[in-house]
Amino acid sequence: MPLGNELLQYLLTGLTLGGIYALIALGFVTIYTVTGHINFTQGEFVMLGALTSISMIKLGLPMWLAITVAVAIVGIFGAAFERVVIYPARNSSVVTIIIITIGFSVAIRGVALLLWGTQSYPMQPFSSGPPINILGAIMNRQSIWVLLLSIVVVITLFIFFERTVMGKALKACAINRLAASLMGISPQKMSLFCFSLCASIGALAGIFITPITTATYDMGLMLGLKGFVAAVLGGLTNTTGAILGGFLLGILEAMGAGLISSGYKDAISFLILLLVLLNRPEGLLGKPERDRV
Amino acid sequence: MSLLEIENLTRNFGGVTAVANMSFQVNTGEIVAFIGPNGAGKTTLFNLITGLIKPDYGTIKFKNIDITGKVPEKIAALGINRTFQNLQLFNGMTVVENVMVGAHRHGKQGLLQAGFSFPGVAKEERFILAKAMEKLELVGLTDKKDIPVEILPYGQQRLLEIARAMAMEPKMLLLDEPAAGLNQGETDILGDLICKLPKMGMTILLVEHNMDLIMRISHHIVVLDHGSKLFEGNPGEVQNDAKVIAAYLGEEIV
Amino acid sequence: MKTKSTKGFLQRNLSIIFFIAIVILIALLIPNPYYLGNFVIIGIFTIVVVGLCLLMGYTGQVSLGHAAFYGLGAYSSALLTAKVGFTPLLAMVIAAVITGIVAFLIGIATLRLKEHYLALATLGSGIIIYIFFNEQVNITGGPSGFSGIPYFSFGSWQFDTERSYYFLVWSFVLLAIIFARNIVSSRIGRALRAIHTSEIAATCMGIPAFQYKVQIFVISAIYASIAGSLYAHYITFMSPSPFGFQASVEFVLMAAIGGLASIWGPLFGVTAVLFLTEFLKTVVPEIMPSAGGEYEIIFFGLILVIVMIFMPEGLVGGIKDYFAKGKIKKLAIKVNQDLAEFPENDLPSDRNKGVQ
Amino acid sequence: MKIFAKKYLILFLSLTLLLTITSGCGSSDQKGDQETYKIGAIFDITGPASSLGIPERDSALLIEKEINDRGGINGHKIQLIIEDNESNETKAVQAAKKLIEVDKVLAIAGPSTTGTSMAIIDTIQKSQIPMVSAAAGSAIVNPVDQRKWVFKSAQSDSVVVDKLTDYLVETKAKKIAFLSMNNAFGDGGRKVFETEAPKKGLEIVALEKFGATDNDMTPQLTKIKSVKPDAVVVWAIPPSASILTKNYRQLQIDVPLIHSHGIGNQAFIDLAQDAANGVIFPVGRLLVAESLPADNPQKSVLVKYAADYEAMFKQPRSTFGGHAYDSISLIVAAIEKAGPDRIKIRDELEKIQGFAGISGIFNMSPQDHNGLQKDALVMVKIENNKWVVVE
Repeated sequence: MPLGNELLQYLLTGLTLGGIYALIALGFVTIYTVTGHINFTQGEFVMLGALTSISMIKLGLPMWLAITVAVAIVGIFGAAFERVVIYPARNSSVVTIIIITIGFSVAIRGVALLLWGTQSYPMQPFSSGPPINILGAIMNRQSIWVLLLSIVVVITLFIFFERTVMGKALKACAINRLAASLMGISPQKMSLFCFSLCASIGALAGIFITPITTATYDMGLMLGLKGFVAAVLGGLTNTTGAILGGFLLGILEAMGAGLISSGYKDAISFLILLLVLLNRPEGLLGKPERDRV
Repeated sequence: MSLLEIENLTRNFGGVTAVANMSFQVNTGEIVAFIGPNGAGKTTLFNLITGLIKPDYGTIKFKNIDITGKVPEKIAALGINRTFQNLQLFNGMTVVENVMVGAHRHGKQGLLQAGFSFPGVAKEERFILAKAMEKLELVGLTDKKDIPVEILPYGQQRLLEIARAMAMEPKMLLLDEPAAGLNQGETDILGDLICKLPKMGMTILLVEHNMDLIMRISHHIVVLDHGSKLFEGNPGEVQNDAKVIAAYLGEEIV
Repeated sequence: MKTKSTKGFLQRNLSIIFFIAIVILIALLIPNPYYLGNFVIIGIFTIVVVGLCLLMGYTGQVSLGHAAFYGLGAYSSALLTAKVGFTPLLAMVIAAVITGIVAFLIGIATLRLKEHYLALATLGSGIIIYIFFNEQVNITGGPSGFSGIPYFSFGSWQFDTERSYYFLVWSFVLLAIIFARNIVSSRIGRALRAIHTSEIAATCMGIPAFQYKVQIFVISAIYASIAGSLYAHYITFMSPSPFGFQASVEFVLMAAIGGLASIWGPLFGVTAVLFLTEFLKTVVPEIMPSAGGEYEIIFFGLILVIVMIFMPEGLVGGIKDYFAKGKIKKLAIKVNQDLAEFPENDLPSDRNKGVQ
Repeated sequence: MKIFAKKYLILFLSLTLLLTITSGCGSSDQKGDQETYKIGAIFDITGPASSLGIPERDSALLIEKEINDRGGINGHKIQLIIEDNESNETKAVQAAKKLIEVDKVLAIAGPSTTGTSMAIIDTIQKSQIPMVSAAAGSAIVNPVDQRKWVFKSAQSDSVVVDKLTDYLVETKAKKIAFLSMNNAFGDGGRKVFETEAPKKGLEIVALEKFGATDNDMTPQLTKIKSVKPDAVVVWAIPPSASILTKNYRQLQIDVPLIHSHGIGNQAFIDLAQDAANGVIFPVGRLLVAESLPADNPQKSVLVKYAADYEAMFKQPRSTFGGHAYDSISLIVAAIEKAGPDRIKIRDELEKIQGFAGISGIFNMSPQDHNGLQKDALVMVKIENNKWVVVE
């Protein structure tokens, strides 16, 4: 295989991985902008989406219904999580909230272990057929679904934030929580809605990636971590940034593994991440936060 | 002789010029007030002098040393300290601990000496405590020394910030709206306190909206508008200047 | 709340004396070496977490990469003793120096970042070091690891029983706590807390905030390194897996559970977390005979969440709050009475909540 | 001052509470039936290696029941004390210490993985207690003079490499690309393969790694594809082994894909689905038990274990479960001759000859604490999602 083809292959693989990370990063970013919290449970929403849909399919539901039901269940779960866990602690410090979300994700993993055991579950790809050949490089069909989903989610979020009342209210909360509440927007309701929304996005992501990655009870840990990295890389406050961060991370990983060293691939991407952060402490597309006196 | 010399100081924030080509001098022992409407660049000027932000252009000289663009702690080390418009007390510490932080520079012992509890550490600690208590006495907060700073009333928090800044024993002290939120009684106490400071070897730069206070205590007034110096003079001159009255005093004075 | 010089030596060190008494008491009361072994692990983790609390609780800088420093200490000690033939004590010192240098380099690069960005940067650095342990097969043995690490010894004095190791580790814990306490109650400690609440105000007071942050980062890495050395000579087998990202998160959890801004917090945090795990392991199967490991994980997570919701300052903070509440209330009432002279004034406000 | 005192009161109370908890634990474990032989077991029941640990725990429960049903060892019931090390080395050491110091077991079966097994060797050697690991790494029992108390039941990776390279030589593959999972299992395989393969005239043209939680191995495979090997050898366990196999088929690499014994369970096929077809790997005879000739000495043991296991746990058989079953069988066989004496049990373990287990016929010796040779393995090919012996 000539080098050009190889590079193209790494790029395509990077896009697949990037699509996965970007979808998860979106959840982090949306919650962070609206509520100011970093939600380490995001990875578990992904896992819950994947495993719930698999169970629904096993129950005999058609694919589309299984997906809808799973997304709805995880969405409701996200809302419940906000009400029971985040709401009582909403005024705590950054570290406290992080610990709470980590703690809760441990508990969710335990529940998943109880329900689904330790084995991995496969899922049929959404469309069958051989992988697609692009100039000699290969991309499997499910990756295209993942890419499509991330594009659709970004566009939907954009329209939602820019064109709907609800979205504008969320955005107002993101800009200034106090002012928003003075305008009659309840930040608490917005937070509730936002968690539910992001849980659903996470669930969708989980369902779309399972045909590629298979699903296990502990898949959320690594995915959540990579999603967090992508989100921060992109700037934490910017949905476009999340997508960019996700793809960048995916491509770095694929290129690192292919061109330099498969053992060091994560080290390479983290090193580049550090270099980015040192030059742009607010992430790629984040606004520089200035301390005001 | 002049303690602080500012020349052609300029700072933009994304298209908005907060401080434009400003020059002035401050002499040792003076109380200099900066007045002007909101957005005139007063706090930006303080932030530039204390190194919290860097100027785009121009120089700041303190005691004839160029301090332009130096980091805040280096500038502080030369003897400049300040208070903040939005109070920046160290919550979670007691009143006296806050002032002891102000006296930080009077200590020499480092992290390792402290960790291994070298003999000098305790002695130094007593010295710092004494300094802090001395300043607390000046602002009349001695009896509150062990109270957590968060529960102190607002007016006393303002005084405490001044005490903390004084604990460093700076050559120049920048007070950013020290009377904001104070009632008349507290403002009077504050005014008396500020008047005493030059005698202790401090030069005072003051940003304030309370005109009565300014007219009472300042030796020299700089009027700012849209980042530039509009007028400069003693209180009497400022009160009688037509430009100043038109731009500022006319509407604001109560 | 108290100033050092006003108290007598005994009073000042009452907690330390109490601590020593408890350590000895535990050794006397627990004849079974296995249970004493649990306390060895608690001690080792406590040292890491005390260092982490200095960094996180007092200085307000998050680190999600401390397991890597713990690992650097462990690997350096293990390699220097097993492959080069140094004595454990010398190896421990060299390990601390190596870790300190690495932490210094990471610190000057990353400590200008804030909050989540700093968390990510430390996490990344930690993972890079972890990958290094995995990949440098010729040096570290790679994922398979290596054994043959000698037990800790001072000259001819071998620490090869659980009991002797228990005392060794807890002596280090004692030193770690005393050192941390000395820092915290000093001028430097106040400066660190000042940096935590308002870095801007701190620098304006002439505190070299960045320099102090780097220093405390290095110190806390050295804490982790020493704990790592103790771990290496206790387990006597070295492989990368205990030093990954999950371990870093666990350290942060233990620190937060105990109470970040407290010198005694780590002791409670580590003990609570480790005992909770053991406790759930014994109790859960008795209540629900059919239960497997799943329930333990669920309960563990939930208890963590509940503690953090109801005691956001951790166990020590929570207990302290419980007793301090009354005192603060009384103080507040008194202060408000003083205020009555100026009726129009506002009450204690949160206007100074700090930097936006 | 009052607060001060109260603070210490709290400190004191909580610490005494803590003490009572621990000392309580200490005393409750002292009693126990004198008649019962206690055998310890440590498996990776939770954590990343749980796909090994769970069938191992289940198999251990199966054999415990079997032996007690037939009246125990020389009239003594056995009691298994199973510890979960959470796939964590520190926990493995603690578990070993607990079994030795608190439960005072006669011998220890497990742990499941090379990493956790290696971690407890020092403890085992120092406490002088026989241990039969269920993991693959040959380093667990070698060098044997430093591993007096350590035995293992799974085929060593050196044995597996021996079998696998024989197959490669037979099929006239010369240039080999090698991929391994980045953990102790993959690393162990890589080390042996790197040293042994060249001795049989094989050339390693690529060495790549991937993480246990990686989602896509296409980059590594793309690189391998570009060097045009004659065969690709992979050392991994599912799910990453399955994902890799899928990626392999997607990239349309047309040389044989050879896996290690790490994919010896149904999970691999379930996850890789059709991509699994055509995969060849060396493995013990458990997977193909029913199709063995009737005169095979292992057949009856294999068929019985597979049937009992599948009936009792409603799960497909797993070679890992077989390793745990062997570990305990070997210990029980030794206790039968030696009685409740750790030193004698060790001596008897070393003398075991011609013992038909799940993983092969064990012939232990002072030089070989695994006792298996490459004849314990067969090359198996996956066809139509079923295992078929390659001859």
